[in-house]
Amino acid sequence: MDFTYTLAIILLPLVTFLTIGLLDKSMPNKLAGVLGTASIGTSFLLACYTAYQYFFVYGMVDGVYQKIIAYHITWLKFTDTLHIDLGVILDPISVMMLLVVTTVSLMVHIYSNGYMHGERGFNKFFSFLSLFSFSMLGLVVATNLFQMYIFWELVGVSSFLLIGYYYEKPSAVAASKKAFITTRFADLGFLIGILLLSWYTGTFDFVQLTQTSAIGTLESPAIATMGGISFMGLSVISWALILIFMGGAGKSAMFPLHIWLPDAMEGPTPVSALIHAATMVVAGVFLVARLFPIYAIAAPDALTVVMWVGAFSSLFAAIIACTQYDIKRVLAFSTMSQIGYMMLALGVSKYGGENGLGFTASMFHLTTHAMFKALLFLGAGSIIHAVHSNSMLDMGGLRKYMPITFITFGIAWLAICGFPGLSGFFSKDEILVAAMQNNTPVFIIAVVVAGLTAFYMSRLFFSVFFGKETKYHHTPHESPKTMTIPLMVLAFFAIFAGYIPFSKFVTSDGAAFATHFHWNVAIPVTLIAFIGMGIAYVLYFKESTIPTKVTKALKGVYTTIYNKFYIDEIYLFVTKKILFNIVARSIAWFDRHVIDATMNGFATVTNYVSNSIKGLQSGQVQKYGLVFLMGALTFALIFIYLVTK
Amino acid sequence: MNVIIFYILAAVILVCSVLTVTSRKILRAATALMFTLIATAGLYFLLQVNFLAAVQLMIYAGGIVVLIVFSILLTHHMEHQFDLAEPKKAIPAALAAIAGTVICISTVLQFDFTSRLAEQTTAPDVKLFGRAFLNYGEGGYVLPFEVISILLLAAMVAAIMIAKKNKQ
Amino acid sequence: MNLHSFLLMRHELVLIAIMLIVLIAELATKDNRKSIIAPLALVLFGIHTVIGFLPMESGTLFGGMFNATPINNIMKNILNIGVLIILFQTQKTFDSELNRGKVSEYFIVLFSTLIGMFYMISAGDFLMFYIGLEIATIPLAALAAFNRHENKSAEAGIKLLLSSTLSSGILLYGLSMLYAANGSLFFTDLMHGTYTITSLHTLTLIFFFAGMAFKISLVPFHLWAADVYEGAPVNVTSYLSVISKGSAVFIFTVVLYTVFKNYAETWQPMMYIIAIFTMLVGNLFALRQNNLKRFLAFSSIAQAGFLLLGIIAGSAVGMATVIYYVLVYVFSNLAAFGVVSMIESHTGKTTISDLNGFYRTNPKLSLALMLALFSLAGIPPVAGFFGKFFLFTAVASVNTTPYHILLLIALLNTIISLYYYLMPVKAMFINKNESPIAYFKSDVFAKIGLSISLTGMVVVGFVSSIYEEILKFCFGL
Amino acid sequence: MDILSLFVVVPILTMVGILFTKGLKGTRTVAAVGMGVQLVMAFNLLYQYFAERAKDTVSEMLFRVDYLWFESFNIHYSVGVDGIAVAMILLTSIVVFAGIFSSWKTEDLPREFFIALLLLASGVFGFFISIDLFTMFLFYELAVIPMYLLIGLWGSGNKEYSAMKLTLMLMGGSALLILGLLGLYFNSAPDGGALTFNILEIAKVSIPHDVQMFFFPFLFVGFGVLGALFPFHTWSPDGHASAPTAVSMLHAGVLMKLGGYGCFRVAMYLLPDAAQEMGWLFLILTTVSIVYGAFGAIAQKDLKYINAYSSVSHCGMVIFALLMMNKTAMDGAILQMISHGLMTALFFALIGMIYGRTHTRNIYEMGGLMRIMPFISVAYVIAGLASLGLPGLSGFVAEMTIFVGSFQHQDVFHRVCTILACSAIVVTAVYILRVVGILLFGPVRNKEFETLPDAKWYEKVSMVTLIIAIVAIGVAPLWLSDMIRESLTPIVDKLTAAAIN
Amino acid sequence: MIEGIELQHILIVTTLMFFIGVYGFLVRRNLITILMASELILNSVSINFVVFNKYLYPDALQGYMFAIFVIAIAAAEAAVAIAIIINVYRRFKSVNVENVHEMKY
Repeated sequence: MDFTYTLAIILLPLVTFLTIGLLDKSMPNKLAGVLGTASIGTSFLLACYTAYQYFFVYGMVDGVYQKIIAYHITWLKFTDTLHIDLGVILDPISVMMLLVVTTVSLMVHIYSNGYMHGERGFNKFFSFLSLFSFSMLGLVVATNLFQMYIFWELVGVSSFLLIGYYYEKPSAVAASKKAFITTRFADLGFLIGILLLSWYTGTFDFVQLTQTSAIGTLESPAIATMGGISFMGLSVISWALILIFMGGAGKSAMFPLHIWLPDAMEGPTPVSALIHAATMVVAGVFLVARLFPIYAIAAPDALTVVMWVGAFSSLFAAIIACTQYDIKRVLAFSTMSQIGYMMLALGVSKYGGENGLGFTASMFHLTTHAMFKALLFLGAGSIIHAVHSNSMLDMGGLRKYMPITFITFGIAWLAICGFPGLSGFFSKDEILVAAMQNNTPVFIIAVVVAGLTAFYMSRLFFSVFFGKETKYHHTPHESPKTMTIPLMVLAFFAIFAGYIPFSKFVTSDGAAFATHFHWNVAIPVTLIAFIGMGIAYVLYFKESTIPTKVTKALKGVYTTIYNKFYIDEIYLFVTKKILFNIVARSIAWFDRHVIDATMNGFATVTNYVSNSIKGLQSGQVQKYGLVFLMGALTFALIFIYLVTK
Repeated sequence: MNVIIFYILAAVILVCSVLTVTSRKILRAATALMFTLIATAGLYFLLQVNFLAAVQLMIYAGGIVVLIVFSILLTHHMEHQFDLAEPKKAIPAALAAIAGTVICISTVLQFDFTSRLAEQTTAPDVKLFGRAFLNYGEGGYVLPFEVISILLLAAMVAAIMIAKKNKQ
Repeated sequence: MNLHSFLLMRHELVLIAIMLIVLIAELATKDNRKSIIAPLALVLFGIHTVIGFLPMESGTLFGGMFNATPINNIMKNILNIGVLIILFQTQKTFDSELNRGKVSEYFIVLFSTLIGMFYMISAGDFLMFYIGLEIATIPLAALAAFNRHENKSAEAGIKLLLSSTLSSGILLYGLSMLYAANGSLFFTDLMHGTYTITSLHTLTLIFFFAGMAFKISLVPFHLWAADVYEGAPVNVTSYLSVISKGSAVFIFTVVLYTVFKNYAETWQPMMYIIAIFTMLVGNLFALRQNNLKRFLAFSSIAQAGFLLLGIIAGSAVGMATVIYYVLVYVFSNLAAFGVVSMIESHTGKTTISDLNGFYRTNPKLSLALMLALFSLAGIPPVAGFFGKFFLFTAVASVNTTPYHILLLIALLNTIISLYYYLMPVKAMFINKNESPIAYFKSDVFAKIGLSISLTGMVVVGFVSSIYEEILKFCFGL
Repeated sequence: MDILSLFVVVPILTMVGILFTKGLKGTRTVAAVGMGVQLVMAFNLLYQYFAERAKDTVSEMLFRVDYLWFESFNIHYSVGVDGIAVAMILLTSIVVFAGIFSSWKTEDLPREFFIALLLLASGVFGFFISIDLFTMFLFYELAVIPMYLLIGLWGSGNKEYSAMKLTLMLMGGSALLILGLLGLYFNSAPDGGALTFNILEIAKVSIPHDVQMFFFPFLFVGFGVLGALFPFHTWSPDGHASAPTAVSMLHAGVLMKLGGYGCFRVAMYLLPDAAQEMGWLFLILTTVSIVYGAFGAIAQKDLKYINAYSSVSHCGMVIFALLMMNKTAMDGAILQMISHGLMTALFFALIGMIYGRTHTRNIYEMGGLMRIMPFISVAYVIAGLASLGLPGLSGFVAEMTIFVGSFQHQDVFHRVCTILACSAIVVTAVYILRVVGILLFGPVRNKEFETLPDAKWYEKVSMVTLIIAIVAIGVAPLWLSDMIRESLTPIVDKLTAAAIN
Repeated sequence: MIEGIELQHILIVTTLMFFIGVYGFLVRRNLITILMASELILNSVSINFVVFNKYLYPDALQGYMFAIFVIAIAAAEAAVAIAIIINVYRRFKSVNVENVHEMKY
């Protein structure tokens, strides 16, 4: 089967980007919107077709989903073995991601037609969206580490451009900068990881790297070698993978590289939905999943790191989310928390068969999360569109004004809380099962997070749609069709995505296995979620003074949490005070006043000497004669009497 | 006899030389110079190079000293007494001169002249000089003789050029 | 004596003839017709220059006192070209009231010094050498004092004369000892004589060296140069700094390479030290000058230091590079002096700061001066680059560490020199000036002179056969 | 006239043509036409080169032409190009072409300006086509010296000081070079035979070890000064800051590349043993250079200073990669030269345009330019992104090749240095985004700027030319990379052989 | 050759004379006296030549000739020198060498 056509999925957005980007203002807004949407729509259809072809027709050989290289060219050669190829790999996770990305992207495109209507940079926005779609699609189909790195950077820059979309707003500029630099820093780790890995293995290629033998070991001998070399207590392969994970952690906003994500909410809401909720931020998860065989088989230490980082981030973000008032920030922390969940799931997973439940769960949750979180964001966008504010304090009782938004948002809320029957319920359940089977502390954290998630999401939901009656300047109204249709579509997915038998398609080793529903996990966790929702109901469903009281009672703790544990401030201190003020300034000073001064010093010394010997040329001819004589005599003295032959 | 004459001449040369460079009256210095030059001519006579002695007397003692005296007359009041050389200037100069003397004399004395002393044949007479001046072959000096005339011409013209006043 | 001998001496003889013709012309013309003398001298000298290039055999005359060799001939031709350029530049000088009465004297004295140099170059013994040297010096002092109405000119004259007296005294003392030690003053005898080198020999070498170093203005024997260059009329300065120095460098090299061949172990280290000091002192003083002539004086001192790099190599290549550099230097320095003299004769301005904004009013002259300075600094595409590079090649050819260090010092000195060579360029092109030197129309002779210099500066570099031709006749230790 | 010499002749003819023009209009037209022809020729050369290589021509240098010049010194006018030289020529043609358009409005002494600019260009072209060290050096100097007038006369700010400093430091470098070159020359025939300046000939002999050790630092530092090797880079910030736009472009874009080019083509190729032995020392310097330059750029306020320090960092990376002495890293180094040449030229062109409008280069006095002059701003963002190594633009290709190549080094020390060097990508992002954030984004800080015009057509030509080149390399680097890699074979082979000894 | 007088003795005399001349040259203020000192220098040298010729190489005339030419040149030099000195006197109204230093540094 020739899968070359999959190239079109990726290239269509690129062409769109170039077309809209280059024509820019000479293209009518409407046309740009339609073009963008149409192109991603086509991509979406192609992705669906691909998925069908892959999962149901050609992908499975001998009961195992194959990795199919649909297309590849050598883009840049480093050495005979090391070269960057650009290509399309089709395997369960990439096909799954193709679907997720195109779906969400399409929804966001449609939504944006309404949301961004009348904006000055409407065309620019669409071209950037296309750029992002292109980059993200390129990332997920990457055949090798370096291609991934390339598109990794490209999604980074798209994210930068889109966060900074309102470039005249200083906070947006700052946020975009922060996002880019933080992820860039993480990418440094990624890059070094790649270098380290490739130095030993001599390849970037995923297929070669992750090739496993029948008995579940890696075929690459170099990786075994790397496992044998120890550096500071960890094997080199672990180091390499931890470094690579650092890149993933940066993109996926894992602690402590998460600081950019809340600020990234400065971007237009559709962007938040697409990039900072559904797709780009899960790239880290995808990266770990992509290299999962190595993590699981050769570098369990690295995988443990992944697990703990995931678990901690998940808890950390959930706690912060409980205190935030900005609707998008709550969602942002929620995203971080959920991605932590996915990481955690990967971390507790093993390779192969049912042991790979965590892997499957993680991918499953990735998919469902993409749907309901995109929905949440788009819903939030719809709300913001109506209220012209991001603050939950400015909202309340919106259910009356915006019924569609209310219902779809409600579905998403239930999905994320793990309400039985909705998508989140199933994916979360699998994660919890995987955690329980492998690591009890992590399982406990996961359960707590589940409860917290239910709490803060309910807090959000109640205070926006119920709660106090707020006086609005303009009566909020439901958003236009272009915005509500995507909401409805996504709501559909949020409900039913959970019913996909994921373990049939996406598994750690490509072989399908059956999952069982674990009531012993599902029931208690669901109960905990209900408790969370219940508390939120009590506190926020109606106007209540309890939250204020609680806040007052726990003042110190609350402030700390509200300020996100002051992580931002620590970063600010390190970057502004230390790196900028101390390091950079002193280097600049050193350069001017030491190195440059030394160079100028040569000139100064020359001038000084020139000035101090001017007396030699006194104008007195007799002195000249004296010097003459002395010169001759000195040479006579030297060469007759001092230099012995 | 010769020895005594030599030492007298040497004494005159040295004393008058010193006077030439130290005398505070310029005419006195010129006179001392003249005596030095004459004593030199005497030395040449002693060495039996009569032609040279004659040249020395004519050109040096006769020509140059007269020239110098003329110029003195043109530029000086006779009574004018020079100040003594200030030590700042004299001491380094004296030291340099002494050093030079020491170096040169010691170098000269180190050299083995004795083995090179030649048998004396005839003393060079005017005829010999005359032949040499007009000979253009081996051992002839017609070329420098002619060339020096260019110098003299040039010197003359040069002196005129500097001294000459504009016509108008 | 026969016709053949005359042909061998044709440079000198023709020049003497020209001298006489000028003298006769002076006597034969009326006062109001005197203005033809300068062009006459120029034309005659032009003919002389052309004659110089006619093929010539080599030979020895007057019992070895006069050598006519191809390399001597080349050197004389080089000097001829230089003098020709100077004559072009000189024409304008005689328009002024002050100088009109002294035209023929000027040329007679000038030509006589050139004759002196020629005899010095061709000298086969130290007597001719010394006479030539003195002819080339004493009348020059008079030329330096040519501007009777200027204190500086008189001062220059007396300084040159007195300094040269002391120097030739010391030189003579050395020569007398040389005679004592070796029994002859003929170069060939001295070269082939067998003797062990005693301290007296060394003394003669050092005194000879000092005497020549004076002529070439090497540190510490250079102090007269700047004052004289500054005070003398500009054309005399260019003559002094180019022709006089060039001829002295040549004969210095020849004598060192022949007569003092066996003393190389002494004079090479000596030259090593002197070269370093010369470059350094010349440069350090040049840095601080504002007067253009004085500036060029110090620059030419430093240039002399660079020339030593070629001599010190002690090889045919060394000698060839020295002569080649002299040729380059003739064109470059004369171009620089040419512009300076035009500026001085038209405006009376002589300092670098007067040049501010000069390019805006006189672009062509500025460019010429810039190229000349670039050539002196050794910057392509003008010939100075080739000249300097070859000198460096010569010194590097010794290929031992001390010589590499010497080369390095020389190279660092080129940086200092570049700094000050750029100063006039900066003044002309970059500095702003409310009232720059106004545009003036230079006389046609000066223009021709300048064009010859500039053409030479370009051609000498790129046409490799010039260097190869010189090298063919050079010799090493 | 052979295909290579034309690269020197055409600029000279253009200069002659300019002599016959009057006024800015004629001058710039002639210059633009001349350099347009040059650009076409460069592409033709590229085409010819590939055609020749396709014919399996294996000689190291193609299109060889050789005339004996100074017989006794065995100096030849000898030209020839390999893939690297072709690439550099291409780069130069593009930058010069863009530079001409950037100086479209040189009102003051336009003829002189363009002549000096073209002189510089012909020097650079000559340098890249030369095989003979003497001619190479001649062209090198020829390229450096017009800088003095270009900066001093048409520059801004403390231009006299900067021009002098730049000239003297660069000439200082070339002074060291002369020693090195002569050292090479006089050891070019250790077994007797004719001494030679020909690079290919010298490469064939093995120069004694101690000789190599003595001369290598001179050659390397000599070229390194022009390549902004720490700590000899200080001419660069001042020089760039004071230079007029086109000169900054050419200087940073092309002239500084002469340094890097010389480092490997002469110093390392001809003295491989010394390169291997002393490489570590310079490696430390360049590693410092990379990080130091980047940090230095963060603290600057002046746009040109920022770019100058960034150049120090980027050019440091060039030499850094060269010192890794394997094919990939060196390939990266050359790609980096090209990439840096293009993007820094673009940067300087843009800075020139911005400065020409706002009359300030202090980033804190500007802001929100994106709204006022979107074309320029977008171009600036592209240049910035190229600079911080965004895939799809040339910087990424170069940097990644360097990092991967450098990391291939067997020695741990070298790999540690590589990791340190990698960290520059973060710092680069910081200073680029800082500028973009302050300068282009945010509200318009100065109300007077509201009415400033966007790019004119000639400015667009300049920008678009460069951007196309940057994108072309960024998107399709393989042909270039392969061309360079192939040509590196003899050099790397020699270095490898030296490493084994 | 002077019977009973060694060459070295004469040389000591001439060398002393030479350096007396040099001393005078370096110390005296009056230009004319400086000129005189320089005559001493030249004179001592020409004695040297004569003596060497006489004592060591009597077969040829080189030394004598050199001495003659030295004398001639000294005369020419003196002539030019005096012309210049007179000129200096006119310009500076003095023949004190220390006043003649308009140009320096």
